[in-house]
Amino acid sequence: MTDPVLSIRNLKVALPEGADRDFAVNDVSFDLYPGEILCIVGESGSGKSMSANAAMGLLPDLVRPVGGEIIFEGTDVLKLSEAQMMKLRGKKVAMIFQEPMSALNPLMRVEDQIAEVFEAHNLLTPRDRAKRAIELMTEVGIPDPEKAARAYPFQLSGGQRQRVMIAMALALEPSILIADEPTTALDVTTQAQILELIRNLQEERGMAVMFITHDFGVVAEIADRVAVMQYGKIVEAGTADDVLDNPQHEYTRKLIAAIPKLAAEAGAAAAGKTPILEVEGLNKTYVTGGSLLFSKPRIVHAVNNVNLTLAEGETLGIVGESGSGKSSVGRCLVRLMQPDSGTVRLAGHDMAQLSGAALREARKSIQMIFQDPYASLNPRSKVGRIIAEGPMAHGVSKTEAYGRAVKLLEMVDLDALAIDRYPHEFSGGQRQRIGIARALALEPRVIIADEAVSALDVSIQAQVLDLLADLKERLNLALIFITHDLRVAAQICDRIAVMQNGKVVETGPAHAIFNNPQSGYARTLIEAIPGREKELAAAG
Amino acid sequence: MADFWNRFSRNRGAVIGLALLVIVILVAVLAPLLFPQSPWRMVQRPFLAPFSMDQYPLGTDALGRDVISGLAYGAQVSLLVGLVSTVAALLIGIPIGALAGYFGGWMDDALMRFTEFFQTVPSFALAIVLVAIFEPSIQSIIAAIAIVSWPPVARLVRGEVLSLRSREYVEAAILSGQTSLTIILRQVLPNTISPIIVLASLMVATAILLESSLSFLGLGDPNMMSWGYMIGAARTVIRQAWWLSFFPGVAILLTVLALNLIGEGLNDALNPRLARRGK
Amino acid sequence: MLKRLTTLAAALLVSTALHAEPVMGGRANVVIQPEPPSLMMGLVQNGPTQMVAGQIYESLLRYDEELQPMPQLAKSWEVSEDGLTYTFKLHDNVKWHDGEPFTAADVVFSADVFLRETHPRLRTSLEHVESITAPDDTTVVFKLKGPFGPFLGIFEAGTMPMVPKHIYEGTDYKNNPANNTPIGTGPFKFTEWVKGSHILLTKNADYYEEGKPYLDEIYWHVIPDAASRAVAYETGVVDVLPGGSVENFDVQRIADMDNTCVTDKGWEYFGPHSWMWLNNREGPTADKRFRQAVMYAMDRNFARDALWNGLGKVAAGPVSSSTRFFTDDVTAYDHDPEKAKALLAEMGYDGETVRLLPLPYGETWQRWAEAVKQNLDEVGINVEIVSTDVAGWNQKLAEWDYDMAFTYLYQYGDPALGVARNYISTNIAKGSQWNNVEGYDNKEVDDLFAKAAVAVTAEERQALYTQVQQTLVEDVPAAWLLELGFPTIYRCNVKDLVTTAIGVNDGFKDAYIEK
Amino acid sequence: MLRFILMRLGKAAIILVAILTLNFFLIHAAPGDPAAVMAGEAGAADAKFIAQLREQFGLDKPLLTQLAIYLKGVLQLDLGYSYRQQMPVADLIFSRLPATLLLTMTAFVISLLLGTVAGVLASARVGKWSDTAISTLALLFYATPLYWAALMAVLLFSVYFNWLPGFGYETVGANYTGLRRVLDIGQHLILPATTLGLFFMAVYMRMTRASMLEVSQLDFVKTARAKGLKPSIIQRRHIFRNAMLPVVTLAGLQAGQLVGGAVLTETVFAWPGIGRLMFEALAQRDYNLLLGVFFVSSAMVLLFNLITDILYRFVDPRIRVA
Repeated sequence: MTDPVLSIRNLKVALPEGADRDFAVNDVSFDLYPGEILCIVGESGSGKSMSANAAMGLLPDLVRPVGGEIIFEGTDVLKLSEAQMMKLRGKKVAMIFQEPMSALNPLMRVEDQIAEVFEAHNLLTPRDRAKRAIELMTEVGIPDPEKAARAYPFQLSGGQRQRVMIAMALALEPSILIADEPTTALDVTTQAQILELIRNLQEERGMAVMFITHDFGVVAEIADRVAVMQYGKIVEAGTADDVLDNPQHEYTRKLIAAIPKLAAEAGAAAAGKTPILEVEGLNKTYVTGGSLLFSKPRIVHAVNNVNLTLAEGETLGIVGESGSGKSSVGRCLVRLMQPDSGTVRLAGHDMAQLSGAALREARKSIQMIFQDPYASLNPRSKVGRIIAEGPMAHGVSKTEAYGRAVKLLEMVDLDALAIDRYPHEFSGGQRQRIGIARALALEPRVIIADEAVSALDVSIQAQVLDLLADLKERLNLALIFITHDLRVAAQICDRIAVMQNGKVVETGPAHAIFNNPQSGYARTLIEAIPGREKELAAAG
Repeated sequence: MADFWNRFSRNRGAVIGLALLVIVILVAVLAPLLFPQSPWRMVQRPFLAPFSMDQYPLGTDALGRDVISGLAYGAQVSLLVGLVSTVAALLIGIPIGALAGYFGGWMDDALMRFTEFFQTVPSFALAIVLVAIFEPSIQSIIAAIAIVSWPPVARLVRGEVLSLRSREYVEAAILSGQTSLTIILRQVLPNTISPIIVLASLMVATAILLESSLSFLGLGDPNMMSWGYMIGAARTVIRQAWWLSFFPGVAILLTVLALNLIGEGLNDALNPRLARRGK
Repeated sequence: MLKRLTTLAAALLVSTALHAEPVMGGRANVVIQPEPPSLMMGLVQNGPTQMVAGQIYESLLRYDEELQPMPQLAKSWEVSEDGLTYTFKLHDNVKWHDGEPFTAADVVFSADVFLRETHPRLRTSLEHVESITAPDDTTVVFKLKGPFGPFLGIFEAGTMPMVPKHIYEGTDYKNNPANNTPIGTGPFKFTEWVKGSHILLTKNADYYEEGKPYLDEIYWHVIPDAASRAVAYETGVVDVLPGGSVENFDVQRIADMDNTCVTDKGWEYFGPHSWMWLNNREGPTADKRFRQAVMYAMDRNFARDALWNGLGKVAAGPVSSSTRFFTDDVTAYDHDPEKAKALLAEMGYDGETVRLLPLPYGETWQRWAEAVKQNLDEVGINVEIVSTDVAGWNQKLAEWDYDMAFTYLYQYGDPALGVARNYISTNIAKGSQWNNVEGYDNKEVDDLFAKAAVAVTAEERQALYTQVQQTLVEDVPAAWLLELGFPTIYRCNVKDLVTTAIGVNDGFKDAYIEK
Repeated sequence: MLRFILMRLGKAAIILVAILTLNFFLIHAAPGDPAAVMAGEAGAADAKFIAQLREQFGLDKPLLTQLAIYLKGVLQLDLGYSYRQQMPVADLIFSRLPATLLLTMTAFVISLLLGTVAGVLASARVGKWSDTAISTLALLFYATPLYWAALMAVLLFSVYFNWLPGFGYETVGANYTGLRRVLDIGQHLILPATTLGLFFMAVYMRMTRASMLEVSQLDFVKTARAKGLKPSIIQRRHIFRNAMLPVVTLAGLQAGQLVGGAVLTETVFAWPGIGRLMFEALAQRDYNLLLGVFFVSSAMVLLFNLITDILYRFVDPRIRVA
């Protein structure tokens, strides 16, 4: 093998005082070779971004390297002056980030931001810079690059912005590209495109890519080699195939096991069971930005004539990318949003027509679990009250409601003592359990889980999904599971509805959809799932 | 609480501010003990220079009244007006902001037009008109200050409520069958407290400045010795008696400074956004 | 305080020092405060208007510091034996500023037509007049319905200004465009008025008194801030600060400057007299003993020394000492808190709070109210100061909604013009703040004032007014404070500025600036 | 853009009418009768004379009729007649307006310029002594009563050192012309404009500093650094421009406060502007004049807000295009 372009030796990066541990990166060593993609994988807080940032000299304030070295072209970049680092950045080592919206200056045109890279290193004339900018944008596959060059970042889509970032990073043909979770904020189909782009560019130019991600699917898709990090240390490293197929470290094994498997089982057919929820002709349009006299409003058809049925004890997945209207459907069902038309029959009542006390009463039967474990619990209420509030609002006495809360906490595997504590004392996964307990407090028959595990790390995700499946069985709940993550849907759902642009484009049993999607969009969606090919290959 | 105090005391300015404010409060509370005679009493010859008589260390004014006693009683007025008018402004601003933010739609429109309207009229000019119309008295001054200073509260609360309203725990509360009033009072408003406390501490400072400006223009309560009044009364004699306007001005400056420093400290302590920056 | 008074006295001496030969030319820079609403003195007669327009408009007479009439537009006059016919001989070479001749017809028009409609104070006096006629161009005859003692005192420029008949006859007086460019007969002509900045008057070269005026122009500076006006004098921007231009606290400092003279003369015609209205109708102030206690409780000498620079006098009673028929043969109320307390104890004052309205005319008055409040506090009277602006103050007085209220009014040289109005019971009427606001009702006083006004000889009038003053001072319907001394401050090389009973108001006719 | 301006103008018009109506009723609720004040000025007044004045000026008409007359007049840019000053209100205000505009605009420019420059300097030297000095100064200015600062400035620079004139708009009676007059006015302007701008200078300092620091934490600044750009360019092109957005918003709000503050400054410095005119009008219960000043100052505020909004659209493409 050739010499590494970047060699990290015993790197130690210290966290400021008062952080949960002393070192973000603790005695980490790895090499990056030309022409390879090295994935650094880990859950949030594992310190996976820090070594990359250290290589760029872009660590956050108060976080500094305290030991080890980062050798690039024979010198330790940790010892370089800021001026020397400036020469390196952009030219030799380039970087792209997770959130392409905030990574671009909102007030500058895209071409100017690309041209700045040349300016920073005193290359080309201003006119040539603009020309190169457009060439680069063409290269990274931005449609109509002349027009896009004149645009401001907010006028581009998320995928296009990330392409702009990539164009910028590639401008000076650096030998190393550091990609810090570059696809996490993107929809799955866009993610697939960007991954392909990075892969292609890397191959064409023979760059070394350090790719930081939390998603083993992505790793499977793109990595040549993998380093797995936990608590600031590398616990396992090796070629992608070795690590994925034959993980050695317990932590790696756990992580990989927690990934929802795509193979949806041909579960018990729900047909024949009594439907508990029937949705017919549901419509919702948003009107934005109009005013009485002066401007034309923009109309978005968020939910477009949606029909669904949910049988007792069944789990229905609603999947789609952002903006597909999947969340709007969920919110219309519980009347957090007022549908324009359509019926939502829940155990005989039309939810869409109720109001006031009748609505409050009907809602007891249909509850919701939310996405964000931090935003879904009132930070100023104790857990006991959070759970007991619902029953109390419906006339249950305080003692009884708190008694029930204790039982519910036990049911979601939390200590009963939790009732006297505040939400911030719990971890994300625990909070999500509290959220589930709250939803169960009113003894609903239908639960809508809106991206209920999307914000959780993969290992926690698996636990929560198991809990949901278990509860569903025990309490005979019907579940509507709204998610953008097809793997999750595949694992938990009996049936799946695929949504695009407000419409349901395909419904059917989960295994049917995954194995034999009928609509073109469903097929694209499923093919874009990272790591799918590898998994299928492995499954043989 | 200990955590709060930790974060607060990490801001050196805030601790200085708190110390200053405690002194001002002590002086205000102890004024009747320290200076049993009325601050209006003509105790010495007019225009006694400061530091010339131990008994009247800051000298006397145009009528021979004790300046330091006036400062002590003035602290009472400043703090009283600052506090009460801020509370009054909160009582106007919070409900308006909460209703507008929570219910949105036409109610938001109507209430925000109303708020905007009060923001458009130059506030100090409006305060002058109001005090003049109600005739200067402690009540009219407090009312006027409250009336011109509630819009920022309403806007802040509206903004907070607007973002909290779509918070998932509020939606959960809706689904659990709680009424709008319960949700506003128990789920939403308690979570707006931190920014309101910060704003309120700054509003007390602004109110003290406003009261002193009104008194300076002769629109103070004529039966209460206030710092603004002292400066206003001293303006015409500034050439022969600089100390008459100098000391009350320093008193206002220090009190307002103290409140601003405390406001910043509270902001650091209650708003963990900055605290998180290091991670 | 003694030192301050001596320097002031010295300054007063200088002002009346030797007369030298007048110098021609120069400009007087004078403060005018507040900016007058209009200079058309026939329509507007407030203080600043009189001060500026008094150089433009004239009346038939002027008055010296003893209130004795002197010639002005009338070069001589006669009064008939029965006191009913007044005949004036006019100068015959007088021209209006626009060149038109001034004649007796203008006098008849001004007094009988124009001012009868527009001048509320003169209108009352003219009710005694039966006819005004002009037998020829230079003679005017006023015939009275009955004797009216103060009649010869109403021919002052601000009371009866002559307005040009050829401009105003038959027009809508208030909206006549000529109001913006006043035309009079006086020693100075209107030239320019930049609102918010200045008014410029220039010498009337055709003035009928040979050689006068001496100055080329008068530049009236509008400087709305009292402290700024003081600075304007100190920095030499202005040379004359008429009474009331600067806060009283500033007077001493300015008076100490080089080449600076101060006089409190020139107000004799007005006799500004200050007192507190005491509401005689209700509350503690309805009790005579309470009102007397107020008089004893107040330290009026302190107020004069601390607030008024020792200028002016402690008022003996309702009549100013500069007004005719004054007497000091009345009960004296010295500062005596013990006596006040005794009186309060005797009446059984229960500590009921009394409301005190200060006069909203600036710092001095505010301080004065604070000092009085403190005086009263010290004898056990609870006082609450009610702060209000000019309009609110007017309204509260007019509606009798007060317990005690500061005020000061002019006396116009004669008790019949400026004193009786505040004490006679026929003048009790809501809606005005210049009548018998306190609600004092005493038939004896009514009769005495009525008789004194129409008595023909001065001796008769003196006897009646002495009696009235004694009765009033005993009853204390109002708490008299000070005869105000308004200091006119000017550079000592400005000569002969204050020589008459209205001082600066018609003083520039004679003034000159020594080089 | 045009549609946006029209929309904002329409909204402003509605707010103005509302302000006028409210002011009208507020001020009429006040004690005191303008006729009585005028009668008082005339020396003596009986009820008959007051009634005559009241009739003459339409004060005897029903309140709603008076309001209707007033609003109709305002539509024709006739702000009524000042009974006390005997001049049309519009003339009075417009004769005083230039002085106020000069004062407030100068104060505005001084505060904005010095404030942002100092804020940028402080943010570039966080934690160093120059930052501490600037931040402390800002804190002090922020807490200083405007009128007191004005008085102390007069005491120090005008009375003690005698460097600058302490009152007025120009040297009265000097009758300067041309450049000398400009210089003279400039000299008179320094103290009032600086003291009036002091508070907002502090606000701009603090806000610029905080905003610069906040923006410098944003991702795109990291992107810019990753490009290898020089810190000075990052500071200017990326941080400063973005940090100015909240400052621009604030600048629009400042306009309203300046007009209010002008009442104090103009009082202390005897500056012949509408701030002082307002106070005079109030003391004299000159209803029409007071309403007029309110109208004009509110209109000024609305105009400033409009300018800010347009400016904001200019600097922030997100709002311009959306």
